[in-house]
Amino acid sequence: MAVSNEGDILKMYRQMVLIRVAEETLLRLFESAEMPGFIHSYIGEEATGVGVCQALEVSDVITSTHRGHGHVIAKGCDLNHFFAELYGRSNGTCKGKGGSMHVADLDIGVFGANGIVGGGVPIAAGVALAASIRKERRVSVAFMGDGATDIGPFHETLNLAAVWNLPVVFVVENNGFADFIRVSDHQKIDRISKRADAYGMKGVTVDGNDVEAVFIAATEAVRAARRGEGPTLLECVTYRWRGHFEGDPQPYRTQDEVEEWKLKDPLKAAEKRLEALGLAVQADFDAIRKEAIARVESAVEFARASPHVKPEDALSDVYTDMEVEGWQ
Amino acid sequence: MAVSNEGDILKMYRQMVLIRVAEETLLRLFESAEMPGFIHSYIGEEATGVGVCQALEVSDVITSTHRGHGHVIAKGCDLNHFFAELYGRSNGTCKGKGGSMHVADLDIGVFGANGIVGGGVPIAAGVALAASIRKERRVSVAFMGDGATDIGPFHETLNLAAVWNLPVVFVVENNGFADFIRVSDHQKIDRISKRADAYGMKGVTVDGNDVEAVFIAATEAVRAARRGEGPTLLECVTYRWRGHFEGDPQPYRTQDEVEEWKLKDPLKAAEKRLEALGLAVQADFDAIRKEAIARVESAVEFARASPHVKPEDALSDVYTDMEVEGWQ
Amino acid sequence: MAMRLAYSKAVTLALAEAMDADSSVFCLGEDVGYGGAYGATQGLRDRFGADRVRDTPISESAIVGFSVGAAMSGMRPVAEIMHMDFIAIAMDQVVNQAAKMRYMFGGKAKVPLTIRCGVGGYLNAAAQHSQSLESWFAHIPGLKIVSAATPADIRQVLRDAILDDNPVLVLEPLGLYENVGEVPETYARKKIGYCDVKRRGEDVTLITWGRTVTEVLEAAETLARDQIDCEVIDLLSISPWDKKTVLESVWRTNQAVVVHQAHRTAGFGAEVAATIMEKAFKELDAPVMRIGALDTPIPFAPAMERYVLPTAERIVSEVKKLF
Amino acid sequence: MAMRLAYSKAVTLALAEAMDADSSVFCLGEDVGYGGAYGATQGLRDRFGADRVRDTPISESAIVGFSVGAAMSGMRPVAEIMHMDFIAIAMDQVVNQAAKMRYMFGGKAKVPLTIRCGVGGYLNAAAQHSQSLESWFAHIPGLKIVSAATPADIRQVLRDAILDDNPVLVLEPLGLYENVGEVPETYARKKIGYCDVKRRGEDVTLITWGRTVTEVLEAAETLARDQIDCEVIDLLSISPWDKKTVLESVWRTNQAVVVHQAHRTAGFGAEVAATIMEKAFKELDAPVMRIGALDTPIPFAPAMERYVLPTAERIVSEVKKLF
Ligand SMILES: Cc1ncc(C[n+]2csc(CCOP(=O)(O)OP(=O)(O)O)c2C)c(N)n1
Ligand SMILES: Cc1ncc(C[n+]2csc(CCOP(=O)(O)OP(=O)(O)O)c2C)c(N)n1
Ligand SMILES: [Mg+2]
Ligand SMILES: [Mg+2]
Repeated sequence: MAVSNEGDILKMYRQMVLIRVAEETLLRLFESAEMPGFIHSYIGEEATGVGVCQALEVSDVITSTHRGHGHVIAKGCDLNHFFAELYGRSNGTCKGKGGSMHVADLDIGVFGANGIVGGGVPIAAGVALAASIRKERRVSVAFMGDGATDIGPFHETLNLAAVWNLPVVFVVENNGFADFIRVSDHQKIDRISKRADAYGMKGVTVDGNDVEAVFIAATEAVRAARRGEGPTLLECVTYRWRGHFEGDPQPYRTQDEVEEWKLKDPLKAAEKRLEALGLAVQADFDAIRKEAIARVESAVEFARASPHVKPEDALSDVYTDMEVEGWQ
Repeated sequence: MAVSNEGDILKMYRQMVLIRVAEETLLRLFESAEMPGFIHSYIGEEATGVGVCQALEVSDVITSTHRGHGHVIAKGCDLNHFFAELYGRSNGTCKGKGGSMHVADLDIGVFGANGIVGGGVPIAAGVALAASIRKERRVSVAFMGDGATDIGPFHETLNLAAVWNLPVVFVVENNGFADFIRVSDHQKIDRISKRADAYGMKGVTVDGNDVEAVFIAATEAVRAARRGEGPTLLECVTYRWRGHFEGDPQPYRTQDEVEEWKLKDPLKAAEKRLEALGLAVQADFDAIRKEAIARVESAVEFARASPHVKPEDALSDVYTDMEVEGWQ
Repeated sequence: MAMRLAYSKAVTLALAEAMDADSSVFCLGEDVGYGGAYGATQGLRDRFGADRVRDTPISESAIVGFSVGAAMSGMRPVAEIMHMDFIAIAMDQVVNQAAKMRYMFGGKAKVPLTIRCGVGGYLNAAAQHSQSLESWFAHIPGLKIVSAATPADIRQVLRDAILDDNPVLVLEPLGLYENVGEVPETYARKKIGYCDVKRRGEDVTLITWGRTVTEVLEAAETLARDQIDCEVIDLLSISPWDKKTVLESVWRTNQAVVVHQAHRTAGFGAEVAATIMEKAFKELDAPVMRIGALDTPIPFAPAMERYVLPTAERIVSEVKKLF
Repeated sequence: MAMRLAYSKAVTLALAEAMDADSSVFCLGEDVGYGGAYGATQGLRDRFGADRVRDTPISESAIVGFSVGAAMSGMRPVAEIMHMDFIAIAMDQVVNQAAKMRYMFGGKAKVPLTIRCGVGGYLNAAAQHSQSLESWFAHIPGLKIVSAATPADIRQVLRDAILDDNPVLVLEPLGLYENVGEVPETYARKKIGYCDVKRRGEDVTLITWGRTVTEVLEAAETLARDQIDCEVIDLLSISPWDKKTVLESVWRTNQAVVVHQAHRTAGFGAEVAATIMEKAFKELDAPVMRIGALDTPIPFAPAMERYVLPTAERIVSEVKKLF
């Protein structure tokens, strides 16, 4: 496989750092109870979201999951409004109505994080169906976890997307667990990409911590989709560093296991590669991190200073053409 | 593979003839509007239901489909009460509450025909789960059509049955069509049994018009299940002679195609085999058919003479412990 | 010049008109390319091509889910669910996705999706092919629901649904597909939420929708012979519903009966009855009567099914209890 | 000797007792082996083994479907659906299979299945993790539904559900899992269908269930200070529900308010209100009031969520309108 454009690696590294810093910041804010709701951390999986989104154009579409921060940022969601949404403020991407599990920005092709496991999978295929009918060059990507590949709508979607030869890429982030359950306890196959065979679809597995490998595989899948060669199932093998949700006591694994995976930190791997390619040195990494911290801090400031929602704001946006009645 | 016990072939032939005659009779009755509801004919597919059920013990369980007459008769359902059910009479297997799409007889392991495509698939697996927990030797079989392998619950069930290593056999009757849609238009794979790989399950395809082949494959799958080796996906390739339902105008295929398949009539094939084995001659076949006609006619008589339901019978059997209110 | 059409052909007409008028409209579902199990999409594939009239595998969740994605991309999908019972497979996509997308995304998404469902009994098709589940969806903010009992009305509400920028369920009573009636030559859009007063009357207001409209009208004729003068309102739109017209009628007649084919308990009739009693408590001479299917699964045998489901005869005898 | 237990631990207690008493009882669901997302099954796998406390993949349809098959084979499965919103994936198995099996098969099947669902909002978990969908199931013959707001009550209704020979949904309000309360040492079976009068009063009957029980009781205390003496009935069982106790109360107080966390429109409150008006039309001084969540998806931001869902404060101000 051809090596990606080397400039891409640096760009992707930047993105990964931004996501890492955003997530670290979020954890702190969440712990200090500044942020309501549930948080599912993306830390450790950055290479997948970034490698895939780097292969996309702005007009391409992604659907995301409950663990969606990384995807959304990688696709280009504005950080200020992203944080404002997590704070539940009225200038959040969803006016505070969605929160962490529903961040969306249709203008840049983020057709939403989704709180239902597998929920976004048919939706991404539907976007591809629209592109196919209208003969547009748009490709869509459905992000999903390993756990989502066990749910019925996954199956219906992949089958039909294959039958209709749609321009969609199904990206499985195999992070080792579905909630508390190890992949080996929720399915009996060694490679999730094998499931592609059941649909007459191409299936590929890559190291999900190697951003370049993800990018190359995603680029190939996206190109195939755009060329009218139909969907691909792309499995990215990675690992979830944090608990399933913040607060998860994690009785199902040892700290040793986590530490082992931390050695495969996708950011560190990218740093090594950049150094080897002579594209950057430690000082650059420090600067990039600093820059990310500054961006995130400023986004947090933006969010904190953002207007609070009014209770009655809840009444709008249910329908395009009707308001809902409030309390009398 | 070992040849089946030769006596089995004769027995299975008898069963197939019985089903064929029952179905032919039903069509006449339905056409003359003597029978209410919908009828999905099993003609042409007899070898599958018979071959599979012959591999089962009475205490084994099947779940069936909207096209369930053949399965149910093959599993040993009493013909009288079967016909009475299709007539909607109070001594039908379901007291007239179920009809063609819901014939059931729990005592002989018929956990029901099912009007929802794929509806019986998880239920059969649940029966196997019970057997597994209680360490019983019971095996269950889920019959389904090719179309059912596209629906979400199929996927969830096969995955979980494999993970739990349950004693269940998933029998796919690939009869060429899901409603009006050809298999090649509703999935992109050449063998449905390939789907087994997606679950780490054994998958087998046999000629579904060869009752002996079906029997042998089913016996193997049932034995494996009973030995604790887990589930099998068994695809039986056959063909639906009649329309999807009685009254279907069948714009989706030519009569030529149907005639071609009729040359592969599972009954004729069994006759050839029996003759070759020296187990029977035409006179025997005639006698068997005559006997089947007599049995079916007597069952129809039984049904016709059966007590009509009372409207208020509708109120019972909703709950085990409560009656439902009728009109005041 | 009106045309005389079967109900199923009025559906076809509406779909063809909508597809002619707007290239973003397309149909998908099981067998729709071959005309549909009940003939409601006959000829459409020949006319509009396989791209816009799509046969699907048996995958209700994908049918609705793909439609949601396509709708969010600016298409106007018309998905068919052959029998409403099968929507059980697609509930997540209908309720958690289609209905909530716009809201969850802060008003930035539009989901102009139409879901046509064959609905209800009297087919001797038993418990899994006979349900009327409108109350489930009426409970879910973000969805609209319409139904119609005549060829003219289904043409109207279906086209309105397709033009609507929100997800709309269109309920087509399976038992009416072959009924023939007049359909006006032209269509004029109306905003979903209107009802139709099918009969003027002074003594009691009968409110209904879908399959029972014909039963109620027949009952009203019978009751007229007994000097009971019924006003019959076909809601046409169940969510939202035209409370104003209904209340004005009840304020005048002082009696109301709501009739539907769905089960009585927790049916949408409870919502209608509760609302009327809230807004016309003083005007009512008697509690609002609710008539629906008995609370049993729909049985197969015709004699039992006819007992469980409301019929014109039953409606007559129930309404008479008010007088 | 009563024990003090958190609500989630009362669930665990009930499950452990049921599993001790009957070897055919077993639990399955996502994470239940590891104690469940909300800790309601902690310790059960250690005690009863992985055969009877089973972690599943994310496959709600299989969870319920396998349970139906196991129940028909004489087991008593207790399936967990983490948030009731996810039951959307399993609707076919709940509604078309579990609920109808017995009936379709002429009374020959028994489906002693319990489905535990975490339910409702106040968690800032937004539109897909906060729904209260009991009215869907109350509309389906063949199902029973219970809910409880205190540790003692959930122990009671859950054990009753497991002993019941029919499919029963047990709704456990997610917002109450950490509430602590007394639980009696012993359990005595009651047949599902009973309610509990949580507070005696003369002026108005407040009927509620699930998460809003605590809100209504708090509201009743506040109203008492204003000389409004509320009777508070916790339905406990939604299907069937104890009409007799409710009606006797309303015949006495002549006013009724039904409160639930589910959306107001087509919520089960409509059924309760319609029934009361049918049976206590003359006794009522005012129409039955219904208080439920506003008809919007549940928003994320706490200020909006608190506005949409009924709170004690809101109940107080609404009830006062009757006086
Ligand atoms: C239909 C459905 N069932 C259950 C849940 C609860 N849930 C949220 S995330 C999750 C695990 C998802 O696992 P996976 O798909 O591997 O994604 P990951 O969390 O590992 O990123 C579960 C079970 C849900 N949101 N939706
Ligand atoms: C969930 C669901 N969707 C649609 C239907 C309508 N339907 C009944 S049979 C059938 C086709 C089934 O095809 P297949 O599984 O191949 O079985 P066959 O009829 O060929 O035996 C369809 C679509 C249904 N009963 N259930
Ligand atoms: Mg995972
Ligand atoms: Mg088929």
